Amino acid sequence: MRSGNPIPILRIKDTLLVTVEVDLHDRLAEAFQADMLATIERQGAAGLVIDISGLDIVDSYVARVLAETARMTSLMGAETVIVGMRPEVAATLVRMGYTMSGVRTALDVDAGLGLLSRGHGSSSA
Amino acid sequence: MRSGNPIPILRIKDTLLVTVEVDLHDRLAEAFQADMLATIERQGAAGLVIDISGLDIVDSYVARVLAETARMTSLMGAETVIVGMRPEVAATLVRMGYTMSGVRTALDVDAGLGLLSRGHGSSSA
Amino acid sequence: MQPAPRTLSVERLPIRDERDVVVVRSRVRELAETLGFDPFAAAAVTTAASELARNAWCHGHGGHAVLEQISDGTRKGIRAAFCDQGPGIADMRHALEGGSTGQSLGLGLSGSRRLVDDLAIETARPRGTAVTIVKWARY
Amino acid sequence: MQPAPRTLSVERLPIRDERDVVVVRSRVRELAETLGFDPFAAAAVTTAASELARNAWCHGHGGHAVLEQISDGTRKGIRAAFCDQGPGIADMRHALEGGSTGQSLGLGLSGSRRLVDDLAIETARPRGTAVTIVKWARY
Ligand SMILES: Nc1ncnc2c1ncn2[C@@H]1O[C@H](COP(=O)(O)OP(=O)(O)O)[C@@H](O)[C@H]1O
Ligand SMILES: Nc1ncnc2c1ncn2[C@@H]1O[C@H](COP(=O)(O)OP(=O)(O)O)[C@@H](O)[C@H]1O
Repeated sequence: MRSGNPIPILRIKDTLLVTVEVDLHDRLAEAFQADMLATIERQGAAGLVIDISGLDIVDSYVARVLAETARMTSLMGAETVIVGMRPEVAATLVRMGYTMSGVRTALDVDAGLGLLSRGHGSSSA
Repeated sequence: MRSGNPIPILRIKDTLLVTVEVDLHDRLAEAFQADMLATIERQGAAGLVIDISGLDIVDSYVARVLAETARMTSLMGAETVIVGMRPEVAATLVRMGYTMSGVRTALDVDAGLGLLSRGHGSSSA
Repeated sequence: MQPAPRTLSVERLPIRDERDVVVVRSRVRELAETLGFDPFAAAAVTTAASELARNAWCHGHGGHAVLEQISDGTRKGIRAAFCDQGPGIADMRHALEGGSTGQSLGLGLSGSRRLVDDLAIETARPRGTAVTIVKWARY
Repeated sequence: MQPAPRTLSVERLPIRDERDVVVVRSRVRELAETLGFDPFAAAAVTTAASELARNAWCHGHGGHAVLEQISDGTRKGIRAAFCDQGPGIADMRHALEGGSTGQSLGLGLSGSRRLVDDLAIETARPRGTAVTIVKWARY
């Protein structure tokens, strides 16, 4: 399962930090999702911060993978925060009609970690 | 990107305050929206208060721009509160069938800043 | 049948770009104030004018507005027509029920109808649309 | 009627697998940067290209993209066509209104249309779909 996902997953206390920088094509996105879930289970992480500040576009496929990942980790009992979405990416998604409903967001990694440490375990809508 | 937006953006602690007073025509509204998003990213603002008490009408185009801006900032991890909508503007929007769904509102700037300081980082609607 | 209202003033404004839309709505607001509309009625007619002027610009490729002060003997009001030489409205029922062919909400026509006392559409495919609204000063 | 825009450059890229989708969107982004698109317009056209290239791959069983730099005399822009030999789009209106035949959101076509200045679909059942978008550099 680890093979196929070149995106490193770091651990900071009980939270995992993932920085997405490569252009996610479909199969990679799936491998990445599976790897994050497996790592959460193995390491007993309470939260996941996904930093997407390196992505210059997020299309509906990648947006769906991100939102689904958040819902999946939430079912497992770990909360996900998506951080660092660029202005033009946010504008594009909203203009397309996409809302990422129920996904927690924060400006950057620090804010995301802060959000998780203040309130773990809130369920996504 | 800054060019084209004559509407000043002030900073109060970690919140941006924007007072819309000019009659927003379409291109101006877009420049204004882009500028707010870029400023949030650049300044790492956690919240945005848009004061529309100076607008004597808000038509469906401007209402859409405001609601979309709120959704965009939310994806970026910053929350937007729209404050100061005049009674006749609220009445007109409701009569038209418009529901600014998912948009947080407050009576005035103080109430908006209060709302933001009590609960940062809420999930996108 | 009521007798046709009398026209007290009439003016014609171009709608060629988005700035003209702003000019039209400012002028409608001035007329509403001149005629003593309360703030709610003034906001209603100004907002409807803004929607219809924008439609003439963006769906109708531009045109003009005819703004009138009218009286029926007991009340005064505004009649405003928004005319363009565009493609006409293909599916009138869909459009009036809040449907949209564009990226927006489709509240322009259906919403405007709820804001005024009368709204009439004449559309002639393939050429041109005229939407006329009437709003009376209340009380 | 506006005159047809002039083509400044044209290139053809295959869309046979998901990696090709990535190549197409990188190339569209490069073109947008070359033409001086602002970051919002660049993200919009690149995202639309990504959606449509993916559709050609996964709904249309693969095909190709034709990317052009165009000019209408005053502005420059990108025209991109995504062509496949797949089954065609059965219910065009449903697809354009955000419907999906798959497990996904159905935002590809409807969302793309909101991101660009023009989107046109030619579909010939039982064979093939071509979706063409145009996006102009702003200002
Ligand atoms: N002046 C016009 N000329 C041609 N079509 C029009 C005109 N006004 C409205 N329409 C059509 O009617 C639809 C509904 O209009 P409207 O309710 O104002 O919503 P919107 O403009 O938000 O789409 C539009 O999408 C358009 O197809
Ligand atoms: N190139 C294509 N060939 C055949 N069908 C297509 C093509 N593109 C889109 N479609 C059809 O249109 C529907 C809507 O497409 P889209 O809006 O991109 O949503 P999604 O791909 O998420 O289902 C698809 O579910 C599919 O049935």
